[in-house]
Amino acid sequence: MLKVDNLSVNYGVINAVKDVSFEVNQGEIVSLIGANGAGKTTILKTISGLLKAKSGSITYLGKNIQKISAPKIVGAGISQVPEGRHVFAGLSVMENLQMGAFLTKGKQQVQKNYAQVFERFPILKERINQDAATLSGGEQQMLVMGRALMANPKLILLDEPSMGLAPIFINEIFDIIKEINQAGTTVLLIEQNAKKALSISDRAYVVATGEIQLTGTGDELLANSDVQKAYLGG
Amino acid sequence: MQTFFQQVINGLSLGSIYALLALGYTMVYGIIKLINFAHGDIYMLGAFWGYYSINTWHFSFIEALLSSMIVGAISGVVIEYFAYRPLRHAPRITALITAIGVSFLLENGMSYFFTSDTRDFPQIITQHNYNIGGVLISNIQILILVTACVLMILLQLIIKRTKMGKAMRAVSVDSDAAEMVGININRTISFTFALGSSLAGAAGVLIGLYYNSIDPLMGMTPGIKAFVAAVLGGIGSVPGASVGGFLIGILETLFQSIGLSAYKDAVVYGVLIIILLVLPAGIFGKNMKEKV
Amino acid sequence: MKINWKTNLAWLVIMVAGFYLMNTLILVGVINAFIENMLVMIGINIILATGLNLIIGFAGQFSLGHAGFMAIGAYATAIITSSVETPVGFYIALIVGIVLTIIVALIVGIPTLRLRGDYLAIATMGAAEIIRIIINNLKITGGAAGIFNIPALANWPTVYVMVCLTTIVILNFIRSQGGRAVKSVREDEIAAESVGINVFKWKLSAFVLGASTAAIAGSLRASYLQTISPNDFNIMASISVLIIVVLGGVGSITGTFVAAVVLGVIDTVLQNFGALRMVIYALALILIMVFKPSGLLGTWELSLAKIFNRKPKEVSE
Amino acid sequence: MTNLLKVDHLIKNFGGLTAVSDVSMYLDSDELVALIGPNGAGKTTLFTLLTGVISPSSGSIVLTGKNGTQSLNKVPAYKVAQMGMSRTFQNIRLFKDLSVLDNVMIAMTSRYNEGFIHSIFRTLHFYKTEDEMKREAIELLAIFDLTDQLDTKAKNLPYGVQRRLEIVRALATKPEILFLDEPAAGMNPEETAELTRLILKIQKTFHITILLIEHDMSLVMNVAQRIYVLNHGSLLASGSPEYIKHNQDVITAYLGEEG
Amino acid sequence: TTSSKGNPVTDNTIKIGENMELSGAAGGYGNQMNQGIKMAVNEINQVGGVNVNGKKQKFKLIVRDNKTSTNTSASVATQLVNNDKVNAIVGTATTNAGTAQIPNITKAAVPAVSPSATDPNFTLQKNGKVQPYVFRACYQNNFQGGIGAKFTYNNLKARRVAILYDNSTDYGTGLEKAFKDTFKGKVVDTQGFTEGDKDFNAILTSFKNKKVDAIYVPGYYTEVGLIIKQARQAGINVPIIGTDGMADPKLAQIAGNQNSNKIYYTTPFSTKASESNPVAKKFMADYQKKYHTEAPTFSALAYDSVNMIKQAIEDEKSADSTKIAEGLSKIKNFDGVTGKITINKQHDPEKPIAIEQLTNGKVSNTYEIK
Ligand SMILES: Nc1ncnc2c1ncn2[C@@H]1O[C@H](COP(=O)(O)OP(=O)(O)OP(=O)(O)O)[C@@H](O)[C@H]1O
Ligand SMILES: Nc1ncnc2c1ncn2[C@@H]1O[C@H](COP(=O)(O)OP(=O)(O)OP(=O)(O)O)[C@@H](O)[C@H]1O
Ligand SMILES: [Mg+2]
Ligand SMILES: [Mg+2]
Repeated sequence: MLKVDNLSVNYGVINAVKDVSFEVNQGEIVSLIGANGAGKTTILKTISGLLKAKSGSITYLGKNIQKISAPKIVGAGISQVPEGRHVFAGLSVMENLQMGAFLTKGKQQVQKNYAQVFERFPILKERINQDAATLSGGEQQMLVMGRALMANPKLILLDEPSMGLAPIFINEIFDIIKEINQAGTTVLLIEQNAKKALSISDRAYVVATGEIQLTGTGDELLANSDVQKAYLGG
Repeated sequence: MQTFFQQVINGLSLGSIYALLALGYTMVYGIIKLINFAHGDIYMLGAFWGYYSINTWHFSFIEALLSSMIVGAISGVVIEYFAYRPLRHAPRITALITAIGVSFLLENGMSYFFTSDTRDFPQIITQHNYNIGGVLISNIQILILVTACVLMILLQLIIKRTKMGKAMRAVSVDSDAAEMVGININRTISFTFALGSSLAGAAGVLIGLYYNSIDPLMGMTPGIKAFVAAVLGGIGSVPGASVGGFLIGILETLFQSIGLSAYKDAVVYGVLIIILLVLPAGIFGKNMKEKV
Repeated sequence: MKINWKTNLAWLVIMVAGFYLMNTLILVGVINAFIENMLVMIGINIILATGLNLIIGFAGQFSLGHAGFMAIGAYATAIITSSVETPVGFYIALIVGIVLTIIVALIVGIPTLRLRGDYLAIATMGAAEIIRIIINNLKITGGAAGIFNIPALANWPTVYVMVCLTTIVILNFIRSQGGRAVKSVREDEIAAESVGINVFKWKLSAFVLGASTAAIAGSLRASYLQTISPNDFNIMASISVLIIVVLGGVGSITGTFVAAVVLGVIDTVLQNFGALRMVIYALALILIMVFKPSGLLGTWELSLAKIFNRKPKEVSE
Repeated sequence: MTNLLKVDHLIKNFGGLTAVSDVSMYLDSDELVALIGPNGAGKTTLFTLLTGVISPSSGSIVLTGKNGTQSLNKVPAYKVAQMGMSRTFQNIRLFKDLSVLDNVMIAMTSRYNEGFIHSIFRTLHFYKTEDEMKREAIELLAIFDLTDQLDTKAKNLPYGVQRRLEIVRALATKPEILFLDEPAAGMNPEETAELTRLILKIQKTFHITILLIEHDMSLVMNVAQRIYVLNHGSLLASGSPEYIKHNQDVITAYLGEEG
Repeated sequence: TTSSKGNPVTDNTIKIGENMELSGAAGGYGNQMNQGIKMAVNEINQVGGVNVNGKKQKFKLIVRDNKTSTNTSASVATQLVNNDKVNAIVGTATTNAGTAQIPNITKAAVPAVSPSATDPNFTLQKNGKVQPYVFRACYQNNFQGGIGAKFTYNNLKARRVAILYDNSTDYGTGLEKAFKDTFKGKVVDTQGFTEGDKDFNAILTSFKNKKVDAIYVPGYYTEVGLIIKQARQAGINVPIIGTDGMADPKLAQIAGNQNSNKIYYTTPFSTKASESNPVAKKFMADYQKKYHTEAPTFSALAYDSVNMIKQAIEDEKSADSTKIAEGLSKIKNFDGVTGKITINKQHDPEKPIAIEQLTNGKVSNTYEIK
């Protein structure tokens, strides 16, 4: 479904991503794990069109999407949950969700999506008219996730969706990820909580200093002693 | 009493002119937080377009009005493309300086190529006065007043009800996030400029017709006043711009009528400052408190 | 304790040398009255713009009322020196102008500095217009005709010394505790408060300090040009100072110097273009900003200390 | 014995929503206390109340520190900071365009007075104060391994380093109480372990009281001496980590079955 | 430059500097003057130049824009006198820009003739002595304002007058004061406006109840045209009296012909009078031919300024700047477009003044004063 070939991305002179190749197949959950500053977010932003690659190619459903602008990529079915809770500050929770459905066709579909989001994140329903800027950190995280789901994505890019969530909700969020995956959405997941991420992933890649170091199925990597030492906390 | 009502009419019609200009200001500011200094000059371009199209091609009033809206929209979009778009990611104050540069360019370019003479605007609609119980009101005053109100409602509808309006609001609060949900930022901003500038173009023809006098520097003073009106109303807010415009028109009239004409601008600024101290984001502005 | 004797001395030498260079060039006729006039105007603009850069660039407060403070300094000087036509009169006037400006800056700043961004800009612009309109309607200020035949008590050396003094004051302020505090306010007010910075106090300090340099510039201008009128201090006058600040680079005093010189020269050269001058000027302004969005120098600052410190390092390596 | 910080019946309403509802708690000297609770429980709001960024709807906050007993109601944030309470933010708020050294020195502004006249005329006093401040700042930065980044702009630091710098900045005010809001967010287990060591070290070196918000239980359970659990704005439970870990209410509301 | 004072003539051309408001607030008026100046210089050069002691020397015009700004005017003046080495200057249009050039031209001993700086003290030093190098072609305010006041009282028999003056220029404020000082009736209300204002309805409405016999409106045609229009539309039909700033064909265009009734203004340059003044007649015709519009007063004043310099050169038989200054101060009975001009001790031109009356936008009557 998504194929990244020899991707390199620079910030000025800093070479943040070096010659990275990987792929995500239809219906999979694929994880990228790695330390702070490894380049995970950079890869994600390049896929969603927010950053321009220096070299390499990104193919989505057989089409090269590298030259396509970010809004068109959303239109093609790739949604993202960005790092750092990018809510529309100043707009209410409801309006934020409406924006998420900006390209979604059909009133009924949109209504259905609302219902689903509120079912998954009941707290958003409680806060429906609150200014998104005043939500708590975790609430914002949920809102961004809900917003991305409003677009009915074929492929969803998740950048640390569990950040700042209460332990009880972390389990839930991974359940939700599994759920949307089962409902037909392909998932590319970045997580610091590598243990949880790997346990729900079909496959995963380990990113270190801008390069892919290791790859395998979720279970393989969970069992790998290097991975355990470096990313799972011993 | 008659005088009082006459002054109210005077204030409303002056206010409707400020409101008309402030609407365009607030649209553009609302979305890219740019004080578009050149807005007043697009109004001037609209007036000149009306002048030439009526005198040279004998356009009717409606033709002149509509075509000057188009001219305004095109100039707005072109200016945005060349002078502001390259600065999308630059500090806002930089774009403000280019806006000032564009304003200088339009004012002085027009002066240079078409002379800075004052011209009399063709009186394509003859002015009639209606006398209502001793209070005079002219057909053109009514026209401007009605246009300002209709446009305000129309704009509000566009922003609140249409998809483009939704996109405009999204871009205005967070352009990065807007891209992430699939909104084309450039197109949205161009549309906003087109809309705001077409209002300025229309204002040019209406005000040209009303005062019967146009010149290349005509945009400067009302431009600044309209900006003040937009700020007063809460910049970015459509009803705010109108209310701000009317308020300034009425205040100016009030202070002139009680004999403070020499200080009228000073008093208006004084009131502005006081209102801002009470309502730091203007009358209709949302005072965004940061969450920590 | 490390005192930068070397850099301080070097700056002193540069300033004195500049003075003698200027003096010599005037004597040999390279600088005639016309060039001198241009240089003096550039100097006055430097004083104005460094003050505004402190407010906008370092404290992050968007003030559009600089012309108002300049007006107070200018009128104080015009009125006082018209009756006390001596250099002492000029310095008394200068100090009175500064004190008055500080008072007015406090009156303007205490309420309005609570506003943010463009709201502050409009409020300060309004305040400056109020000052101008009052001046325009007073008897003692000569109304719209202004005051002319003001005794010529400031010449280029006065301006030169004042440029040096105000720059030293502002730079030393910026490179001290106060400067850091003021910059923290610009960066993030909430974070600044969280570490004990009295945000309001520091904003006001920067505002008042910047305003008082405007008074000095106004004073020099009145005395050098020998004529002033309310229209010299309108909104466009504030904007032209803003242009210098932004063109040079918001937050760079060196940039302010460069921009003042560049604009001063452009403006004078354009005198040869007759009525086309403003058209060219406008185009130049747009092009410079589009191609150099963060100003000519960005936030880069000329620092002798850095130049001196670099050398020994290179040797040791 | 009086507590270092005593909070009584604190309430904060936002319109119809009660974000903090009747919270009473205390902190003693040299304690390391954690504040946990589900998303939206009111933890961050409680921090902003304690540090004076917003004022409570009702209730009292009293600090009994070096300077005697002081009520913190309606005291502006910068004064609260000067009284000895300093914090970090859930979303990092550094002075992004300033250097690492400046970030720290700014936090010492209220403790050192250079004086306007002294700075303008570069008197001996100015140089002396400046030197002292710099020395102290570098000492602090050394503890956090940041001395080779003195001139780097804060925004160019990696995320984890920014978090550390924010802690140093808070420490530079010489606080009696340090408030940390989710310091481990976005860190991997390895980095969180490093942070855990650091927090314990700070507390030992500076003898300060720390109140910590965190969702990462590996951190909380390792460092906290006491834990307050907030739920829907009010206290659900408080006690030792061991007690909280096994408190059924906390498990249902917050920790979940695996917690 | 230290040895001899002033700028002598070099290479056989007489350099005339133009320090003019070509852009900025007074740009419109400045450009009208620019046209008059150019016409004068062209005419002079077409006949071979100025007769300097039997030798023909051409004028070379150096035009510089001062942006309607005092400091630019000072800079322009220094460039003209020091770099361009002009022998005389025409300019500026406004008093403020004009006073800014005085120190520099005085230092360089180059005379300047301003077509339209009207402040009474413009040509005077602080101690009351005349500025040796400063001249003007227009009336000073006290004279014109006084005449207006007398005319209003004596001819129009107005006893209660309201004043609406341009409060943002020395022109408006000076005339307002002069009128008040001389007017024998009652000034019932005085209100100001700012250059660029377009809406006067509020003030006019407040005049309406005050039972005024006439309104005095010292200002320029741009605003006064609008005042007339709005006054008439508001039903105020009393006479409106103004000054030479409104003596422009544009006035009636802006006000509308049907509104331009009972309008009076003082002017040096009366279209009626021009019938008996051959210089004016020729100027009017040439101007019409060249610019396809009726000549405005500002162009006439500027045209006269250049020709006064020419006269001074011919009288003194030298075009050295100091000589021109001398010559200018001695001008007597010079036949200008704006009348027979004699420069008095204060360097003000003494010339006849007329009052024109507009009816339906056309000059219907001319009152010769004195
Ligand atoms: N805007 C930027 N300018 C310069 N360098 C950047 C920028 N953004 C990121 N970097 C650098 O690029 C590298 C990769 O960063 P990236 O954000 O992709 O890492 P990450 O793997 O997502 O880390 P984290 O787990 O902390 O989110 C880092 O070294 C970072 O410092
Ligand atoms: N200014 C405000 N206006 C309205 N509601 C607010 C405001 N600030 C906070 N809230 C609400 O108060 C509640 C408490 O928020 P707070 O940020 O304190 O939660 P938290 O415990 O820190 O949660 P998290 O762990 O997710 O960061 C939330 O439901 C939030 O939406
Ligand atoms: Mg990342
Ligand atoms: Mg929180």
